[in-house]
Amino acid sequence: MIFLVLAAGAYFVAVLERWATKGRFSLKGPVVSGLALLGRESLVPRKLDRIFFEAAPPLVLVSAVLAAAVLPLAPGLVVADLATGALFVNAALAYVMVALLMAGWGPDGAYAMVAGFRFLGQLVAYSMLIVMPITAVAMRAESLVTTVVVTSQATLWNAAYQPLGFVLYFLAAMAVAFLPPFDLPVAPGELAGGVEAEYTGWRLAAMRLGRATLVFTLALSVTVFYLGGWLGPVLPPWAWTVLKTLVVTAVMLWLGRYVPRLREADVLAWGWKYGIPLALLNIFYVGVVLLGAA
Amino acid sequence: MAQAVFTGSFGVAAIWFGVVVFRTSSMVRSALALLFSQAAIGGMFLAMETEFLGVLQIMMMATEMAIMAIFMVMYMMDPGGLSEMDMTHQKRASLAAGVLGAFGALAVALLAGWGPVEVQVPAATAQVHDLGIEIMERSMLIFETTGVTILTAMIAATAIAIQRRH
Amino acid sequence: MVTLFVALAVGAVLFGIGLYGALSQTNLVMIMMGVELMLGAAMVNLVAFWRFLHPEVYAGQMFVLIVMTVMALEMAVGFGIATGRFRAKGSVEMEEARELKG
Amino acid sequence: MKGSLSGAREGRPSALRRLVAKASADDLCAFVVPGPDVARARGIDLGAAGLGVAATPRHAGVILLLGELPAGLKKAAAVAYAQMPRPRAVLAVGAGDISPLPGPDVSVAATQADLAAGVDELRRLFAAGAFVEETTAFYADEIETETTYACPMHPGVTSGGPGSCPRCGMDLVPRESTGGSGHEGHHGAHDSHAGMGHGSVDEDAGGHGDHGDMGFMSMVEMTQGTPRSSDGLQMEWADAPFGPLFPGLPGGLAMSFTLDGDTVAVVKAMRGIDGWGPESLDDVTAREFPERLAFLSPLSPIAYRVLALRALGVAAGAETDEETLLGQVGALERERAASHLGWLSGFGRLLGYSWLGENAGRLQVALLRAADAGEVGRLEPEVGKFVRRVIRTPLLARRLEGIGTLPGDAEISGPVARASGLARDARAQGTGYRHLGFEPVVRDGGDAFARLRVRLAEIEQSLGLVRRAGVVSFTEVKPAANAGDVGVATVETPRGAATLRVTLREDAVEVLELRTPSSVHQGFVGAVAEQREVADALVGVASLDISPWEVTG
Repeated sequence: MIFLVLAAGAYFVAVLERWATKGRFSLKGPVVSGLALLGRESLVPRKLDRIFFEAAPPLVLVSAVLAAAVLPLAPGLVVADLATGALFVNAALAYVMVALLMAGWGPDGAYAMVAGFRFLGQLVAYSMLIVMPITAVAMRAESLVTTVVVTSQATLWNAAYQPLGFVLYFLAAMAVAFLPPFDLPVAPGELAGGVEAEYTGWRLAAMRLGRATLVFTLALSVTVFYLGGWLGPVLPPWAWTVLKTLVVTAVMLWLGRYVPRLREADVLAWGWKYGIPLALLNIFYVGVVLLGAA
Repeated sequence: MAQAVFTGSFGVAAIWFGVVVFRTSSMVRSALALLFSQAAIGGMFLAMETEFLGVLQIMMMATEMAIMAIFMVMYMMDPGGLSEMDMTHQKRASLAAGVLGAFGALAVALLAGWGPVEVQVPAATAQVHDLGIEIMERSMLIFETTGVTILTAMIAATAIAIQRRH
Repeated sequence: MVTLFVALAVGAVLFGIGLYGALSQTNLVMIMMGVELMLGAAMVNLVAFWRFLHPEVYAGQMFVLIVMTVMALEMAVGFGIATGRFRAKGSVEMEEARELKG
Repeated sequence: MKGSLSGAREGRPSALRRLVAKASADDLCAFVVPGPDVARARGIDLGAAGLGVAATPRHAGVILLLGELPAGLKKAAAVAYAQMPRPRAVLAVGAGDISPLPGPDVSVAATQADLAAGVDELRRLFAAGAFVEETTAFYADEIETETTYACPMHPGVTSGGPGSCPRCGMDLVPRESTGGSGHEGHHGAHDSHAGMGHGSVDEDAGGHGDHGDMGFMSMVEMTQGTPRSSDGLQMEWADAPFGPLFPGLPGGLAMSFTLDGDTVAVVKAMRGIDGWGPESLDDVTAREFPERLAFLSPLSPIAYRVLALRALGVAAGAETDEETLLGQVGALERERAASHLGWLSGFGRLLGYSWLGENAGRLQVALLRAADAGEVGRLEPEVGKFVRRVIRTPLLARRLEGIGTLPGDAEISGPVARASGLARDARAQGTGYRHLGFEPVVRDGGDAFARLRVRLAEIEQSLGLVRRAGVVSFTEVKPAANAGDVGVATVETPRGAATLRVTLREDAVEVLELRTPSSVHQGFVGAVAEQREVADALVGVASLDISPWEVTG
């Protein structure tokens, strides 16, 4: 059941992404382009590191699915209710970086390599920005278990409880899924497709599917940690989760259309100089509020 | 019994990747082989029901080894491993040392009487809770000193690496 | 019972590989990888001991956390030295590391 | 029409394949040669015709050849075509012979209606013939690769056959470099791993045996010769060509960056378009000289036609009357606004700012299709709102500040000069402009953001001038041809002041000298891009708005 929702979610993300970039809302768009990609011959550059080149797209998909496995869609509906669920999300997301590094190094292209290593710098900074707000959320829920995190938001959603953490987590999620303002690894204008430049045919389809699932998983994590997961008055719980996730995805993609891509120096500088101190401040703030309330 | 099989399988994966680390000539491959062997070690922790440590290990190793991959590319002569250079010396002596070390440890492992073996272990959530209490109360001092050591290490590393203005 | 020995055996073999790697490689970065493997082996043993012998005392887990930080530190300082040497000497091969100055 | 595609894919046409063919027909994605900016400059809107634009040939199904192509670009197109995965097709839009490429599947004239018909025809072909039993491999001498052997550590050391490098004794590694000069953008990366050295890991350790006695290679001597980068670390440098068909840069501009990590160490600007400058203009009669000169530069044809007319007029001593002068001013200003919008669209795509890319392109095509000054007037409020919206974009100033600053003494012209405080504008002396109340737009700052502001202000100013001029087209009055004397004229093209000196010799025009702004600006590519991160270097180069078609020698 969960994989069904996950697949549907990834598909809707692809539809929204197509709508954001191409401006045309067509439900069957991704199916057509997916089939077209499958039909296309998949070329392999002559000199390449075969293992990395083949392993990169599936690893993106695997890490996205693993991260989603821990996030609850409804009270009982979670694949693996780990005791350290929240931390596991970040552990899985770190492998997106490994996947893109492999995709950058494999095909031996100057563009792919520059893109791959750029993303490494970007993600090291922004995975910190994912862990710290999660700590603040876990502090409030007094547990790392994701279902407890959701139930702890019954009185007040975390977005309202700790707005600073919410904004930081939202931006970090966009950076990890390399969405437009942060899309350094697949910069179409600058690096001719960067990491995706050398992929064609079904490998490119696998890469794009992995990316769509990744965006959906991150939106789901934003919903679970900050927007009160399945809590909602009238609709069935899972409907609330899916609805909130799609709204979050739409906002993420919409934001990317109206802002130019950041300079890599800025991405890193702001991540380290402003992001992490603010995240620490957020943890301190939540601590004070918790002690104050207790 | 299933636990032994899981731990064993993750262990074999860790050993195989460990061997690949030193056998392959392409530097980035050896860096990522080390990554997967450490991740397999993290898997072993999960198999032995210490969940928090396993997840922590898997998370940390991904970032660490990726950074190591960068340094491999920067400093190695020919990172692509094109010309099959043999980067080793005193091969025979180190092989003997390695095998000797392994057998020594194995001997200790098998022969020493370890005493009664606990079978149950507190549930994962209890473990995380107790570990938190442990860090905050009993070994608070240890944790603080680790924090300070990390700080000094960072400063020292940057000081060494900075280009001296002469 | 069996798992304890399996874990210790894996730890021992990993230690052997790390030792071989650290001693046989000529490059500082590869030596550090050997050391990382040895630290990993140590962690495996620690977790095995905690899990099977004294699960009530959390010092074991604490120790594993310390070893993890040591791994990170060792890498950080190692690369600091490597960068310093690379800038001064142009190489990080251990053969030329005769003198400590510079 | 042929039943099957020239670039079809092997395989019996089964039910699934027919479905896939149908899908690839609906989702056609084209790789435009020489570049989407030239397509827009000719008033062709690819999106409206149902064609997506692909950033790399790898993601495209159709290669679209637009207009007459110079030799250099045809070679680059052949290399790009070789990279495209099958099923692929060739769509020639108003293109003459495309020698290295196979015959076009669909060939149409260069108008929007014909293009739409051509795309539908292509869809039918794709759906019908995407899969064919046997296919012919595509061969062109441009894409055969000769293998040179090079040492991974020392890019300079190469030899014909395998062997070991004299300096470090390492085995030489086979390395292909594609034949022909114009190898396309990122395809060339394969022969670029001079330094980075990461290539295929060949398990069968060939020359392993004889390494034993070689003793230890001291790495110190080996890194002696390698260039030092700014932070004192010898890094291997890889040179990556940002070739003639790079998506971020104007079509035809060929550059090769030598990358030290991801900062640009050395920039070599190559002539992407050779055999296209004034040297191809000799023995042209006075009658079709303006037409020929305009044809040479698709990005700003009207400016060069007016330049030719005025030069011939001065040579023949004829006075242009008031009415045609006003017409010329109107046409020039409209083309300036359209060219700036075209630049904005390309710049938006380079910056990853998709809203800017799409809207600027749409406005440019609408402006070019406007029949008369009235229609242009109607577009003015929309353009005004668009310009204000662009200025207010968050983070845009942050992204562009400090990039692409030029040394003070550079003799630059056009918007680039006006962005660094110099009020150089050939229009200021022009007679037609004074009574239209024109004064040059000047900003200071001299970086990419100042150039953006100057061009945005000029778009609004040009539309105002067109409204005041009231007419957008002019009738070409052919000057009487008499031999002997020399005509000199200067016109402010959208990229700067271009001067033409020409003499008439019994009805044949001989070009004495043609100075174009882009050939001057191309010299500054190095100053703008060196020691900068790749993305900033590209933004700096794009902010110069170099039209590779104008570069003369």
